[in-house]
Amino acid sequence: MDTDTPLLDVVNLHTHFFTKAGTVKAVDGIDFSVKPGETLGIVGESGSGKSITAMSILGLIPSPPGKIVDGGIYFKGENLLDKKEKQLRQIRGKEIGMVFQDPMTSLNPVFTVEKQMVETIRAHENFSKKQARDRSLELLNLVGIPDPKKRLTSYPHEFSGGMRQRIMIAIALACNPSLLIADEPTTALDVTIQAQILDLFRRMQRELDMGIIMITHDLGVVSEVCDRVMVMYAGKPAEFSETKNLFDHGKHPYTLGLMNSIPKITPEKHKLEAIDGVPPDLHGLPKGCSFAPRCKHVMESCLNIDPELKEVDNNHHVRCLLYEDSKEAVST
Amino acid sequence: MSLQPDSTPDTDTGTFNNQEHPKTNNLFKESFLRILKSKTSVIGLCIIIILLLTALLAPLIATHSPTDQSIVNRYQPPSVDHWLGTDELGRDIFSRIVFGTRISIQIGVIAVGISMIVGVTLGSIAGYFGRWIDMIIMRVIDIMLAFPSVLLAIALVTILGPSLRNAMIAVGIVGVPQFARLVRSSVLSVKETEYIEASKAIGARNLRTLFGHILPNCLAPIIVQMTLGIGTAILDAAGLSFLGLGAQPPTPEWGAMLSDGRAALQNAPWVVAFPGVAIFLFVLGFNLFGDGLRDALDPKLKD
Amino acid sequence: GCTDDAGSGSDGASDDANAEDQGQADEDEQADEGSDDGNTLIFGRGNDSLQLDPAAVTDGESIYVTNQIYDTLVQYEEEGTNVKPSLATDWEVSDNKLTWTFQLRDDVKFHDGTDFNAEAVVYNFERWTTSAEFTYYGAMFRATDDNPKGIIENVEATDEYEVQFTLSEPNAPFLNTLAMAAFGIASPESIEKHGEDFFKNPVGTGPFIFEEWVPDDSITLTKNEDYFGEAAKVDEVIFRTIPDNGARFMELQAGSIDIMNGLNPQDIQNVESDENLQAIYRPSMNVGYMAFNTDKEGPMSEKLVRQAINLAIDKDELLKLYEGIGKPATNPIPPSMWGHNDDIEDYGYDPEEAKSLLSQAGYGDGMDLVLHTFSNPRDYMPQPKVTAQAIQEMLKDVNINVEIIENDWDTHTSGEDMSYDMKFLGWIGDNGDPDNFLYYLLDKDNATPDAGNTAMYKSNEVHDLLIEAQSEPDQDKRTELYMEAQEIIHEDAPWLPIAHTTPPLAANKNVKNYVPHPTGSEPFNLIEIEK
Amino acid sequence: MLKYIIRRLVMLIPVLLGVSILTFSLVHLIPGDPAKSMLGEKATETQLELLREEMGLNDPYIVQYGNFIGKILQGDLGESIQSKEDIAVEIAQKLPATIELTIFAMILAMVIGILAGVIAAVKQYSWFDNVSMTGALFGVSLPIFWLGLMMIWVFAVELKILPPSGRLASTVELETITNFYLLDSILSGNWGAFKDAFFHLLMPGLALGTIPMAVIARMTRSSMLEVMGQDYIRTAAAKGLKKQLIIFQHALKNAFLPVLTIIGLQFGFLLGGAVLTETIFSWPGIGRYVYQAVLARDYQIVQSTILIIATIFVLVNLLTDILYKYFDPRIKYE
Amino acid sequence: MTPLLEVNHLKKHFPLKNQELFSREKPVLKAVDGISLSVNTGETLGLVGESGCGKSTAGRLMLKLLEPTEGEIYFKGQDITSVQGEQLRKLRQDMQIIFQDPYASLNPRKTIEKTIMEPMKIFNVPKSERQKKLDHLLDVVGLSPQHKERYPHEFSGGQRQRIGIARALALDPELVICDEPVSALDVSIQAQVINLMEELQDEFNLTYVFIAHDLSVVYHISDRVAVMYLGELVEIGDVHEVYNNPQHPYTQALLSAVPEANPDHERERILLTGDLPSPANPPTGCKFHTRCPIAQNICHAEAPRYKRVSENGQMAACHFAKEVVAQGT
Ligand SMILES: Nc1ncnc2c1ncn2[C@@H]1O[C@H](COP(=O)(O)OP(=O)(O)OP(=O)(O)O)[C@@H](O)[C@H]1O
Ligand SMILES: Nc1ncnc2c1ncn2[C@@H]1O[C@H](COP(=O)(O)OP(=O)(O)OP(=O)(O)O)[C@@H](O)[C@H]1O
Ligand SMILES: [Mg+2]
Ligand SMILES: [Mg+2]
Repeated sequence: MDTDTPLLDVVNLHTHFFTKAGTVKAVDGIDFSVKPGETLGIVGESGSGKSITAMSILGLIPSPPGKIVDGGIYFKGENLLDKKEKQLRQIRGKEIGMVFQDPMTSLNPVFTVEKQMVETIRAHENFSKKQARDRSLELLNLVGIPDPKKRLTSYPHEFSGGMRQRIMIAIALACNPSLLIADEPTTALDVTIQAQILDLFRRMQRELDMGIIMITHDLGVVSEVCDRVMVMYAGKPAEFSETKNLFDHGKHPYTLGLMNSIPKITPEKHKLEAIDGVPPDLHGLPKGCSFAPRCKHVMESCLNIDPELKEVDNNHHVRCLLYEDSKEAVST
Repeated sequence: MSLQPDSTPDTDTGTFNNQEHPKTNNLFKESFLRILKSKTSVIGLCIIIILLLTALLAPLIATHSPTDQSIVNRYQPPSVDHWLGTDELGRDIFSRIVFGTRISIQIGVIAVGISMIVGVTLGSIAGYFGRWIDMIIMRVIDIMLAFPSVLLAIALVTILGPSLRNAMIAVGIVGVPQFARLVRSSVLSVKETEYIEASKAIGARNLRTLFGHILPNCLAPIIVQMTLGIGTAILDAAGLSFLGLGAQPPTPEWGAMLSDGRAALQNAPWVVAFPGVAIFLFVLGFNLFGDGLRDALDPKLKD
Repeated sequence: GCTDDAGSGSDGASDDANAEDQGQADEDEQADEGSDDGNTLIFGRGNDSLQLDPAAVTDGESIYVTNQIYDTLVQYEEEGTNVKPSLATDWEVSDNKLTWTFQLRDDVKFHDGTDFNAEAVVYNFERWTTSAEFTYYGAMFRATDDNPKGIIENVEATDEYEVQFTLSEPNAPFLNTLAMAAFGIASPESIEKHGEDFFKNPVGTGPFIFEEWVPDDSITLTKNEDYFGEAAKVDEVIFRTIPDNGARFMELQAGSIDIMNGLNPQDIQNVESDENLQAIYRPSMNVGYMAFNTDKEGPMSEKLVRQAINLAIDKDELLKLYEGIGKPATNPIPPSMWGHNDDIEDYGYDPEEAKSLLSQAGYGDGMDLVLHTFSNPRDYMPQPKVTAQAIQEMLKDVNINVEIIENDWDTHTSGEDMSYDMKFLGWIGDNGDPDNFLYYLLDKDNATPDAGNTAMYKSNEVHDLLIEAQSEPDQDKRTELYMEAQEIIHEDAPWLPIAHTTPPLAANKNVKNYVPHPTGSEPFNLIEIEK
Repeated sequence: MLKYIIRRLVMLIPVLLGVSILTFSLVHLIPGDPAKSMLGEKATETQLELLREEMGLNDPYIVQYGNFIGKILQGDLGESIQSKEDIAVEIAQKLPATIELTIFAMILAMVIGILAGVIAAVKQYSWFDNVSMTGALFGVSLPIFWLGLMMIWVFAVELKILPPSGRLASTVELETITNFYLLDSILSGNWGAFKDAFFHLLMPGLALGTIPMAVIARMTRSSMLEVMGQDYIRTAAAKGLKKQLIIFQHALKNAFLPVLTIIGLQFGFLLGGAVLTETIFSWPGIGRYVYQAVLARDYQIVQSTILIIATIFVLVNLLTDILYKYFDPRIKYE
Repeated sequence: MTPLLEVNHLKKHFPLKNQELFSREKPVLKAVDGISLSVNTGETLGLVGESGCGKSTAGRLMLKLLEPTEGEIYFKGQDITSVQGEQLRKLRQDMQIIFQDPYASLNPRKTIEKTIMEPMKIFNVPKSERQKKLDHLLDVVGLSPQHKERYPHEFSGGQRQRIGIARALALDPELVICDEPVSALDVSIQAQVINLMEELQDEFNLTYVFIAHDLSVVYHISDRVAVMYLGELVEIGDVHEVYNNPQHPYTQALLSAVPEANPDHERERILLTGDLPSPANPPTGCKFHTRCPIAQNICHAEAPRYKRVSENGQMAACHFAKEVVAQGT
């Protein structure tokens, strides 16, 4: 699978916000690639830059104050950053579909589902209204909306959260995109509904051979659907690995902290190991490693040197001074 | 390993990230600082301060007495002696406008004061206690709102007799529904918040909850409405004076000045123009400031 | 049978009239299309008419219009208040001055085609005694609830074209009163036909025929081709209501109206300097004054104080505010009217003397007084608010502090609030008789809050003189009586007489022969528009 | 929906009843005597008393109120005390004048206000945003009577390009059908009259429309800004829709809701503001009519007219509520 | 031993606005529809269920912040169902609540000191004592005394939650209802607060009713757990028993839906079809039958009764749960 050319290749992406209070380096140097048929997970705390990464790919960063200051986003080999708005528009919704976090607010409340689907299809395909409608029905069937004919003319508020998320997915899939970006698609949903949606994602991936970027803060979700994972912290990648490897041999203190701080349903209960401190404020990041103030293994040098992302193992990258020299894992 | 960050006293709480304004822990103080950041509201504030100073120092600023007449010198165009010209009785318009500032401030404050006191009382009672009290109060407010406000004010002044005081009362009464509705809706929304539930949970009584928790949190919109309301009150009162139902001569009330000068619009437009400009500036000042205040106090805009 | 006949006759007549109207309207349209040939006279004024039934209203704006539609038995001369024949060609009065006999024209038809005759006159006078609505009748002929006919005991058609009035007492102004536009003779047919709605369907004998009334906007009249007098020179008259004086003047400047009344004094100079416009002044038969509330306890009941205030006002200075349209008043009666006492000298401006009078009266330390004024200008007081302020300022010099209260006209005249010390008012003569001024404004009979004696001035001497003058047929004798009354009034100073004005009007230069009458209304039949 | 409308209409009854009581009390508290103002200063006391009796002014208030309401319920607005004219007839003439002016002002305010608001929001912080929003702030700070006078001075006195007052020049003939002059001139194909009526509308319309225009512009802008930050706008962009489509369909339709409420309320403001505007521009409408009636103590006119204005106002607000449904399917009428 | 808190057949029906102009029946929303449970001193009862199933409403009913429509509440053996006014206020000393939203639960206009002191002021704790207590509370929740003068907006979510906890503890309550106290927090912060709450429970001998929708969190902190569905309790019991051996199909589905942070662990998932029905219009019979994978006709027709399904008192309301006869009563 390594031989496949990547569908999307993000190189050294820097997206900054220039606000009155100072520059917010929301995304500050990340690299990753997604191959067709692969699911890449991006996890991290709130504000770590996950959504901004996704928005950068689609060229939807509000500007001003936001700006992609450096890097490249190569989609099927072409740099999206060089494209004009009009060309981007042809990629958005057609080549790259996007599903957002909150299904309650992501659909326009004043238009019917039909209108919102048809307009997407017609924006990209040379379809008649009738054809677009048929396609919409097909899609609603695909994402498992019962009685799609009747539901097509309903307004978003007439659907439950899970249904709305299915509709969002249907819209994202409308033009058979080769890449689907899902920004916390299940966070706002109940577990039983979340399970349904995750199941849908797995099915889609199997059936449609897309690349998927799954953004989440839930390691459980990552473990269930992702092939590879990038852990982000304060706008930078902390660790990048194949999913199984990450859970078994996670290395970055933040990754480890994250894993240890979530309660698990295991026969014996043990005390949670919390990560101290608060998530960083991107306005005034400390010099050196941004995780240093909360890190259990902080060293003198951590406060001064911002480490690079290093490959510590096959396809396993970590950005931590602890691993600068050796490839030894730190015992947890 | 030197664990520098650990040496801070509150390890458990994490580093406290508040370098931005370390000393400003009061919401109002902070809002004030935020106001100063907005150009328009600073302009508004400047206008208001200038107006207040003008009112305070009117005798020093005015070049003439505001009531001294000189019938031969009526309708003089602006000149070195009379900066803004003279009116139908040869009084100095500049000086009258300067002294008129006092009247306008008085109108604004008193009229809005009336609207606010009555409106806040009605609105908070309706919002907090709900049910039939709310029903009755809001129906009365609806009835008042169904009345065109200008007509209501005119009717009130005609009943009370035309005078500045009565015009202020009328304008104040006309402004009540706005306050009542505003306060009611903020009380309703604050009432639903968890900290109000918390205050119930810790055993606070109704009055404590209303005055200690709910009303202080409705203050922002009330203050904004007051600022903007002063502008509206001035406009309404000037309108009444324009119709001859407000300030009585020789009070240099701007609306009345404008109305008196109207007969000479063709020959002496300055008599009409300048009081109008004064009203406009006054209202503009409060609108600019009120706008800035609204933005500054709006929790949504807080980062 | 009789009514049927009359009914059908009337119908036929009105059909004719309609046909005529139609024809005329066509002509108008053609004229309009051809060019603005000026055969339509547009008169701009501040208020609309209330009702087009002159006997039912007292507002000048109603009467101004009805004056064009109706004729009276006798009419005023073009200038002044002497009477000349109109519907009546001749009249004589019995020696005891109680019986008046009028010979009527026999060639007059009402606009509805019915004949004008003695019966019609009787009908009108009887109608006016039936309801309190007909204010002027009551006011001029002293009708009361108990005696709805007032001093006119009987009106009788003594012949087809002869009518006889029997009075209960001699009434010197009787003839002059009959010339008032309020006593225009209306068509009995139409009164019956329209009933309640007659006030908006006026039918008279005058030089113009009523055509259309759009309330608050315009009233349109067309020329009466069959007018018995001099036929109108214009085909159509439109009265347009433009409330604001300034706006009306602008309309005149723009040429969309031909004549306007209620010119702001400030605008006179604009008229004078505009080569397309002319200023026209209405001869004065009015007085504007400030009444002292002599009934009120306190300073105003003191003659000395009232005199002092008279002395404290610099009338010449004050009248500068009138922009040349006011003459200082010394007497209640305008100088142009007979009976005016020219010998009385005004108090003059003497603040020092005023102060000493005030000290004498015990008010040397000053006092607070309330002055009631009104908002909208009236002919006799074009700038009430400004005048009040000027007086306020002048009285300040003699230590009198005046609070001005400005009310709308109805509140001002309602008589409910008697708290004033001083009150602005004025009077426009109705019939050119001094009685119409002195008795209504200063007799003790009228010293009630609701009536004309705002000063609440109660002088028995004056009362006796005025009553005597009312029944005195000889004008010279009457003059003497009035002279004496004026002297007493001057001495008692119940008023500060302010001014007699010549209200300014403005017109386009091409308007000719427009001669305003001192009573406030004049027929339009002589007006011409030059091409 | 129909049920909702009926329910709302039923709910109007107590409000309008309240309005009628309030109006009645206010009017009868006003000092002054309609009999006197009717008969004039020359009337005698007996005449006054007779008339008062005849007009029922000597009845107890409750009886007078009962008569008033009783007649209104029969659709009889009574007749003017002063002019004796049937008030319904007069209102039928004056109301169209006011409505025409109000609607003209409202259309002016809406078109300019919404457009300016949308552009200002889309180009936030641009020069257009700054200029139009400063303009809007100026707009809400202007005394309309002053603005009216200044416009008259500039356009009618100095430049002489617009008529200073009235609805139609006296020289222009127009057959009145509906009393909406613009409409009438279209119906009768009288283009000269249309032009003249339109020019007459311009100044008062602008004077009256300025404040609502400013309010609408500001409201539209802030509402648009809020909507533009919503998730569904981001969704629309992510779907690859054109920018105009996003702004004018997706955003504006949502942003229009709060604006709609404002428009309803502003309509009431316009009806009230008409008093001043109509006075200044000699507009023969209902505002001036009722104001003069107050001054003339014409109780009947004041009562009936205010009741009508209030009814129109509440109906307009009901209408905006119903329009809400059209624009926001989420609103359920409960 | 009497339980600290016991509720029987507790119901809360919210009236809905009337749709019809004139209709006889008032529509209601059955937020809580007859739950019975008890909480023992010192234990933590977890309350889980999907969004909108009535967890918060149930919590507020227990505190009498809402008036129950039906049912009884016993606190320390005393019937408090109809306690009102002053008496109710007195009760507040013993029962407190911690809210979900750390941003909305603190009055933005009050300093931390005032917020925490207010309950003490209301219950007339002497001034000197108040100050001492305040310092102690700040200390135990991990805030420094410098923070006293600050306003809520100057704190992070986790810190605010600590303030809310300090306020709840100010009167030394015995029972604390925790309404999703950690759901709004970031994962890394959640653990801090959970640990803190566990410590405080030991220190103050608190009894918690811990409401959450996150099953792992509930599992972690609770001794016993109650599962709610559409305003009803479907299963209750010892947390290990319920999690390891769920008897109600809903509990089973719920547990199987939790994504596990363990890629090695392959599980058989029970996917529920459809959504949670509206509490305004709940299904007949067993409310879960519309989504239940094993539903039969009886489920449609008849509401199941509670069955004892284990020796330790695990109860479930399902027609098909195996009933265990209690031994040795
Ligand atoms: N318009 C903006 N202006 C300034 N800063 C912004 C803006 N949008 C986002 N940011 C900042 O960028 C950072 C990254 O935001 P992002 O939305 O990518 O976080 P996230 O990882 O998606 O968090 P969450 O889990 O809460 O969705 C945040 O610190 C945020 O404050
Ligand atoms: N005051 C109220 N009036 C009407 N309905 C209410 C009220 N409070 C709650 N509800 C309704 O009662 C039901 C249960 O609400 P509740 O808040 O108890 O649920 P929950 O289980 O706490 O949900 P969540 O997990 O979203 O907090 C919901 O459908 C809710 O809409
Ligand atoms: Mg995000
Ligand atoms: Mg809840």
